Amino acid sequence: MIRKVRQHITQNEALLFEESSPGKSGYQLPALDVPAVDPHEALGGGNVRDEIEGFPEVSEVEAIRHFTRLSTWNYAIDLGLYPLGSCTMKYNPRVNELVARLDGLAWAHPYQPESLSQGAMQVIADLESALLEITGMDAITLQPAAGAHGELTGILLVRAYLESQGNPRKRILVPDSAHGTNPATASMAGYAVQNIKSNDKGMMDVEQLAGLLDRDDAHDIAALMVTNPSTLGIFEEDIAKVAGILHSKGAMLYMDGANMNALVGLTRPGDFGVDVMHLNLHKTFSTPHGGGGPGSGPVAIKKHLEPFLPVPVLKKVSEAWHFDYNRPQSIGRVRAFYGNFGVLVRALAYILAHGGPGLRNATVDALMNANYIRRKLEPHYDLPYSSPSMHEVVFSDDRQSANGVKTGDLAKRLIDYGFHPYTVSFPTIVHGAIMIEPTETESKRELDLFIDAMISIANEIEADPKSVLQAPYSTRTTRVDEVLAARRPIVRWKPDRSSSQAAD
Amino acid sequence: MIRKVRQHITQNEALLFEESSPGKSGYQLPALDVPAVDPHEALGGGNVRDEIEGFPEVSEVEAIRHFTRLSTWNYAIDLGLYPLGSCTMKYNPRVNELVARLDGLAWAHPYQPESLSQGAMQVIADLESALLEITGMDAITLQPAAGAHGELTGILLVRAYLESQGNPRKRILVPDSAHGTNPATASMAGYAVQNIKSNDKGMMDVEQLAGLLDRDDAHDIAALMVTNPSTLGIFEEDIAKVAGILHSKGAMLYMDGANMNALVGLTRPGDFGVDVMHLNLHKTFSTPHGGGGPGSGPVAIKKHLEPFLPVPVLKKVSEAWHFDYNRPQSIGRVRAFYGNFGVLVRALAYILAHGGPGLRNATVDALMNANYIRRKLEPHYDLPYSSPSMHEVVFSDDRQSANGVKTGDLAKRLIDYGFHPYTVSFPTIVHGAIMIEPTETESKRELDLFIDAMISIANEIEADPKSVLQAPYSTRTTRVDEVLAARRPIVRWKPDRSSSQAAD
Amino acid sequence: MRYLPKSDSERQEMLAACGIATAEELYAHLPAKAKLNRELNLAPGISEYEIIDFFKARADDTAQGYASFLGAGVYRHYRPVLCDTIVSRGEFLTSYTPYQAEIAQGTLTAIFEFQTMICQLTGMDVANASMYDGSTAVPEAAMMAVRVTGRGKVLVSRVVHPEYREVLTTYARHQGMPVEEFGYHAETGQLDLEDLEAKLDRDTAAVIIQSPNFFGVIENVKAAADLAHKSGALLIFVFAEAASLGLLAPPTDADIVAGELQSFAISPSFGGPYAGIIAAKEKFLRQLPGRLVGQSVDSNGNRAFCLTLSTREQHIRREKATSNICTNQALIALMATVYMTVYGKEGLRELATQNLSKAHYLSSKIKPRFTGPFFNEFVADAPGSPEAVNQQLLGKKIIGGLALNRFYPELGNATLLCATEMSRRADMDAVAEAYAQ
Amino acid sequence: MRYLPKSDSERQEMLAACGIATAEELYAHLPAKAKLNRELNLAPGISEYEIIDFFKARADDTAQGYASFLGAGVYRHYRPVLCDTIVSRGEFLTSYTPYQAEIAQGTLTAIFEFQTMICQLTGMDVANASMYDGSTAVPEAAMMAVRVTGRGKVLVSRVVHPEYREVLTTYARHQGMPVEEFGYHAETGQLDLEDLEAKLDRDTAAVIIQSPNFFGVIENVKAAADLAHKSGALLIFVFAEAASLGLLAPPTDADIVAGELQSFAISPSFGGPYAGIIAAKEKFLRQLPGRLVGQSVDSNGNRAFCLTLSTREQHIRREKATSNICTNQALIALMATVYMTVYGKEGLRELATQNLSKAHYLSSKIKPRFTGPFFNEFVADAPGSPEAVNQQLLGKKIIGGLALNRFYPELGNATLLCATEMSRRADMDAVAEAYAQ
Ligand SMILES: Cc1ncc(COP(=O)(O)O)c(C=O)c1O
Ligand SMILES: Cc1ncc(COP(=O)(O)O)c(C=O)c1O
Repeated sequence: MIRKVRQHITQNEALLFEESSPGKSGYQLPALDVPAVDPHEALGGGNVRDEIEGFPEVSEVEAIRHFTRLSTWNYAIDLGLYPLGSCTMKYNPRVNELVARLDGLAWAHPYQPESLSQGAMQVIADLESALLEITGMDAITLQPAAGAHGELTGILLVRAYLESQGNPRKRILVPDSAHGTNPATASMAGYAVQNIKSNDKGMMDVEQLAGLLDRDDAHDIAALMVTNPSTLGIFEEDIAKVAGILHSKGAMLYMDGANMNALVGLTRPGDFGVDVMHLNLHKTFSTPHGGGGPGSGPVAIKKHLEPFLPVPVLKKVSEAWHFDYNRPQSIGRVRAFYGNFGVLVRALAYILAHGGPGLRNATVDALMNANYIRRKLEPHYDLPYSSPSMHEVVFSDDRQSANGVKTGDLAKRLIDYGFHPYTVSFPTIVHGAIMIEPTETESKRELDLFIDAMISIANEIEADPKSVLQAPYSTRTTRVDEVLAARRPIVRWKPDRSSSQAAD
Repeated sequence: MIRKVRQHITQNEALLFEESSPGKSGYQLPALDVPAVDPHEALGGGNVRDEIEGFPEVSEVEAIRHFTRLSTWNYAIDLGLYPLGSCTMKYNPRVNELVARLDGLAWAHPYQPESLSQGAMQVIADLESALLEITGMDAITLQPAAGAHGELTGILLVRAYLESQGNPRKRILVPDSAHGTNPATASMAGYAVQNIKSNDKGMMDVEQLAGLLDRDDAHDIAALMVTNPSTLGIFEEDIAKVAGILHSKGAMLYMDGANMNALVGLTRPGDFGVDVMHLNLHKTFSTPHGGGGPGSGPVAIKKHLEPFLPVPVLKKVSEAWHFDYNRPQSIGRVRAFYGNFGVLVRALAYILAHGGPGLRNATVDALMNANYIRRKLEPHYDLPYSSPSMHEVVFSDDRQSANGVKTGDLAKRLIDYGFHPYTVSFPTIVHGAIMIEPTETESKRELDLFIDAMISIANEIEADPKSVLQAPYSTRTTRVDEVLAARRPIVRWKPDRSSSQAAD
Repeated sequence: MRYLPKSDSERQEMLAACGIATAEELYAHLPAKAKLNRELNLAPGISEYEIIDFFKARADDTAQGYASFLGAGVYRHYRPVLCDTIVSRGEFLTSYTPYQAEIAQGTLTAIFEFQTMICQLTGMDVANASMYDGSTAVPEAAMMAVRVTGRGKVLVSRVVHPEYREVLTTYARHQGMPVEEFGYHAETGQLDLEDLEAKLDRDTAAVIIQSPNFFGVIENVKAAADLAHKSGALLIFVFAEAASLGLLAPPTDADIVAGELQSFAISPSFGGPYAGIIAAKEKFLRQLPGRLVGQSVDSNGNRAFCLTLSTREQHIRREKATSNICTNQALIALMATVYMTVYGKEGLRELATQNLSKAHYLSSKIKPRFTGPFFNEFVADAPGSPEAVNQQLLGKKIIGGLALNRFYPELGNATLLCATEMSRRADMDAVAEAYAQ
Repeated sequence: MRYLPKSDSERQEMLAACGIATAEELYAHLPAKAKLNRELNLAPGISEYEIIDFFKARADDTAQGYASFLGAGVYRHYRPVLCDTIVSRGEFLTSYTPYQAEIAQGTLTAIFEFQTMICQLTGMDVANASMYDGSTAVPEAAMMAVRVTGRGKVLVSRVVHPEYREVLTTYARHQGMPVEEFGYHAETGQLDLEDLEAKLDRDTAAVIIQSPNFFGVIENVKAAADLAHKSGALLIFVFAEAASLGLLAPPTDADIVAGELQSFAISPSFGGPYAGIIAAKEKFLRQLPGRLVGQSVDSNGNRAFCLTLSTREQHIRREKATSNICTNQALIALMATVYMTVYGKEGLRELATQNLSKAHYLSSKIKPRFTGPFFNEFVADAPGSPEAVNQQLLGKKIIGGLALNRFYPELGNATLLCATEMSRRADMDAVAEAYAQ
């Protein structure tokens, strides 16, 4: 029995281009208070474009309806549990949206005088110090725009540091459970990637690592990039030891902090040997994902990397905040201006709302929710690693794929039960991964409904596996042909040839 | 073929009370900056309540999800055509919401000093003068909270005026096509209601009226309340003549201005003999209906009624706005403070956006939309009155009820096609009325879809009338048993006896 | 024009479909004499940007940035962000009265919850979907009592909000419903039970009292109810400060409750829109004015809600309806519903206790004139004329209390001071200082 | 805590279900040495009201209420109300990357429209779903050119935004991608074609130019493209002022376009979040970095959209991906999509023409330093030091132009002045007056 959802009517909607007709418009500009300039005269005819062919022409009411209708086809945290593992889809407080839109912050120009930017700079400074306290690191940059961007920044810091020591080295070690951005980043920073295998506890294999670092070519290992807790939701118990081994060879320990929401208030990367790490403010600190972004990926570091931070660095000079550009060893800029400031505002608001003890409580609730799901689903789904789970739990589809139903199919069926699917097929070291991260902002009631749904699907697969393969059944758009999309890519609208001929 | 909508999944949601559990909460108050007072001590034990039994206990995330989920079960203008006749469901511009929330306006206390209220008073003054220009009347009060409230105010003005002439009189004439609020109002103002019949053009019967006013007892007729255009969407061609007849007997002409959106910029009640009228700002001037309110029902009058206006009256005294309470002949207050000010702000914003010529253009588009629908549906639905339509058109279900399908069933079927129904069974002088008001903010595209749907339903009724009777089929809630609701009224939630016992 | 979704060529097409050539033909039938043969004398339409500028200029010409100790029926309470978030959803904002239940379950469910919460708060059995505001709820409640009792007169306490009483008078005047006032006790500030008792008679349909009353003083509801009931009248309990219900005993001795919810997330907005309610004992259900949502089932047997008992209402009963009300304050009631949800059981109590504490901090520095217990406002005599002390406070960007001589000439220099959870200690100290002079 | 939807008794129930007695057991396995044995040294959580107060205080400590003539990559354009209305809908705001197409058609459809509009605006064939911003789009475009051409070096105009060039340098440094700059013409302010030609060689993968360039001057794109193409390099066209595309000829001669959409309803917000884009000729589709939405059908044959060509991306290709980008700027791109929809075909042109008119009004009073045609900003020499004239303007609550010596020491007292549709004539007159001294 599906208790979470029912079928309901939803408005269809054409593309904007199909709803346009010449002369409709949704805008009005104030009358010019200066003489109108003829573009052809001012710019020369060759610089002036013809009309923007095909561009929308709709009124305000059509615009609002268009996007409102589209919105109703989306699932969202505001509608229910969104258990995407690794993505930390937690509640996004609305007050954060309000404060980020306060005129004085929203309209602050990055080049306005520092004397007239102190409030905005104070926000940056406050967030910096809160994040340092949370991570136990020594210094931080808020410039990177997202996690992957933070990774690049962090690895460039490692590179610059090693270079300053005489040799940037060649290789970066990446566990096989790593997120795709880790190897992609290493490669963008000019490093070769060496994958390392996890042990049967789902953790880094310290022996193997020690072996690697004992070899003659170990001096070209620049760093290890490790996600902790790992993408299996497992805390790397030997992380401090690993740090020691790396450090003994002059290599650095990079921590992907995407899962920092499992650690806040319980343990600090700065206290277990991490040299450099990034945070995903849009995960741990609950800034809205917005259908894919924006994010923010601060990079926190230990003292020895500080000289290499991107410019500018915020600094207090005689009671006033000041941007310091005079940093000769800096890796340079990784982004224009000072980062995704509006996201920083939201993250700080989140931290202020929880406060120190509150952040820790949130972490504990996140752990509790994940372990509750683990306990309840363990009888029904294969759990490949039995190490303790932190904020997420990864099952495999082993038992279900025996009946021909894969994690991806199961996920689609979950939609019919009223839930956004978990993360499918990641991490890749688990065959047919079912990666579930509930976050702390889910009620017991919602978790119980989810657990019921997962169990019900497991039962369906026992009883009639075929029926699951066509899911979802209850969405206005049924299963989308992704193969077709990739084989014959259509990535923009074009006027229908027949109708455009008719119009000619 | 239903082109407008498809079925989609929607989240279910229990009542708040069913989601509560002790200790959950969605609020935090700032710490007290004064000593905490013990309520029992300050108030005496008998004045202090026990806990509010059954009251919600949910967190912020549950609250936002609850109301977001509920919202998805609603149809709304933002989702499509809402052709409720008489209700004028037009686009509600979002900028109006923004300006009504500006701190200086939203936080203005009605008793704050006038010197610190000039901006708010200016808004009232500007709206007053715009509405006077639009109606052609001499004076106005913005105090009434909605149309019906305006009616009461207007009729009380009539009464006070007549009283000042020596006799408040006894009867109010109300055409049979009138909205229910008209007779209900007359009765609340202490008048008897006399219904008068429309002629076969759907207009007031001037002969009959003249007859009535020629009779000996005509001196106890206080006023005629007429809606113009009438609820049939028909302009009362003889309105000026009717005014003349009434005036000759010392009676007043009250105009229900609910349909003023058909007249703005084309003709003015003040120019065709109306003594007193109300406006529905939430209709003609597009303030959001919000699921049933709030509204605003200003009453505009001719000079002779001015002394009787509710207090206070806005007045300019040496360059500053001032509320005048010194009005000995006033009917008194009809509402605390100065009316639904926030609604007034929105109405003024609407008027500013359109401007003079723009308001007229909007009226013309409204007329065009109604007449377009009339033309297209005339072959399929019975049109009881052939007089020209203004902003709405009223069909009857004559042809469909021959097949056993009534206007109410047809309306439910329209839901399956993705539209909110028209107004059902009103005005009552049309048997099985189908009252359609598109408003000017509908595109041709949307109207064509509606017309197709109406024609398609007419065809369904020809082919298989039974199939329509169970509609709607596509909503998560199917046809609701209204008879049961009225027979065994349950108007509040109570804890389930069985479960509350279990909890004991 | 940006709100009109049509191009000129579409207009031409549609006119052609209507069989006419020009838009003017659409209203050619209007009587020539009635036609307006000129443009409206209003400025041309302006852009969104200019509209915002226009109203910003108006907003700047108000008391923006002032602290305030005004209450008197309109209270400054913090408005949780969620309230606007929810009412701004187009599905709530731009829908109509939920007559078509199948596509209005969102609104209907929320109103059902609203009605329930109002019952829980007031201790009544049933509540309607909203009235315009507190001031109009009072005469509607009185008319209800007249219908129920078959009697004609109402007695109203002089410490019911003066503007509510004025509205009552306006409504009552032409309905053969005499309204008589009874006094208050000069020492306690509570209603004068003796005066009430003296004025009660066999024609009294209802006794109307407010608590906390206009002086902020908490009434002895039971005593008033007993007197009313003894002579066969109903007790109508009025509240203007809904936040008080978080802490004060619910008026279970009353028969009808008429109230104002402005305190629940509804911004002062220069006097409106607010939301009123009427709640009552179960047996008066069919005499309630206004809309009611009831629980039912749909054809699949699922719980569903719909408007109900509409045979009370004007659109069915016309001149015999319980009221002429049609449009009510639905969206505002929804705002209040969200507010009550966010604060919840514990929150409303803590909120009320904070209000109590703030007001009593202030009263520890400024002596109240009356001895009766009070919630978040109280009467205090200004050191000289209220205007003088208030003028002085304005200099500190503080709006002081309401001068009461406007409504109660006998009170001389008395002012009504209100403190809520938003009142800051420093501002209260400043007020105290001004009163100490 | 209001964001945590659990009561303590529910917590106990859940722990019991997990077979443990206390919450501490959930993390008992953490290495003892790593455990934080104290509370975080951060203040206790505060209320919503205090959060707003906190940020209002910060907001008040900025340039609130100042007119501004700063541009330089961040432009003050009016933001239609609809943009926030739409992005505030929870369905857009709180959803993730649309990997599950069946319940993400809202986001997917909007991105598909976004990609289309970017193509229409730029004259390119394909566009991605967004990059972090303009500055990071530039190195990504350069890396793309390197992949396409198999060559290593890029040439970048010195009048590309200085901070974009700095980012390019950071990215390029460790990828064996030499970056060389070429100059500008001291009189016209346009790129120096001769210098470009001289520096182009067989290893040049791309020539990067910006128009309007950092001086606001419009470049001769075709001439640069011809030179680049002659030596087998691609032309990368960069734009920082998207509003210019409403009026200026689209860069159809370019091979890749990298741009910044901040002008489209995205508030300056002290530098971000903004949204970058990369668009290109069809043949480079598979070398695009970032997400792409493609059209397909669902199992009922209805048009449907999904993320596509993800074999380019890091989550599939890992170290061989076209970029490491994962999270992008989806919501900001949606904001820009709404903006482009509201203004539409006519509106963007009128908007651009107003910008042009305003800037040319200003330039009629303050002589531009360069002779090249410009859109809404231009370089002008301050009468003395830029700091002095700006200090003087601050006194009138006006933020003047950007002093260029920071990036171009050779330009002495030159400043970059920008006027948009929001610049008022009176403020421009005040600036002109300051410059006239
Ligand atoms: C473990 C991990 N690392 C890195 C990233 C990349 O972060 P972002 O998407 O912010 O670039 C993610 C996000 O999906 C992640 O889950
Ligand atoms: C013709 C007519 N008159 C009066 C009214 C009552 O107006 P309100 O609902 O604002 O009280 C209405 C509204 O439905 C109406 O349509």
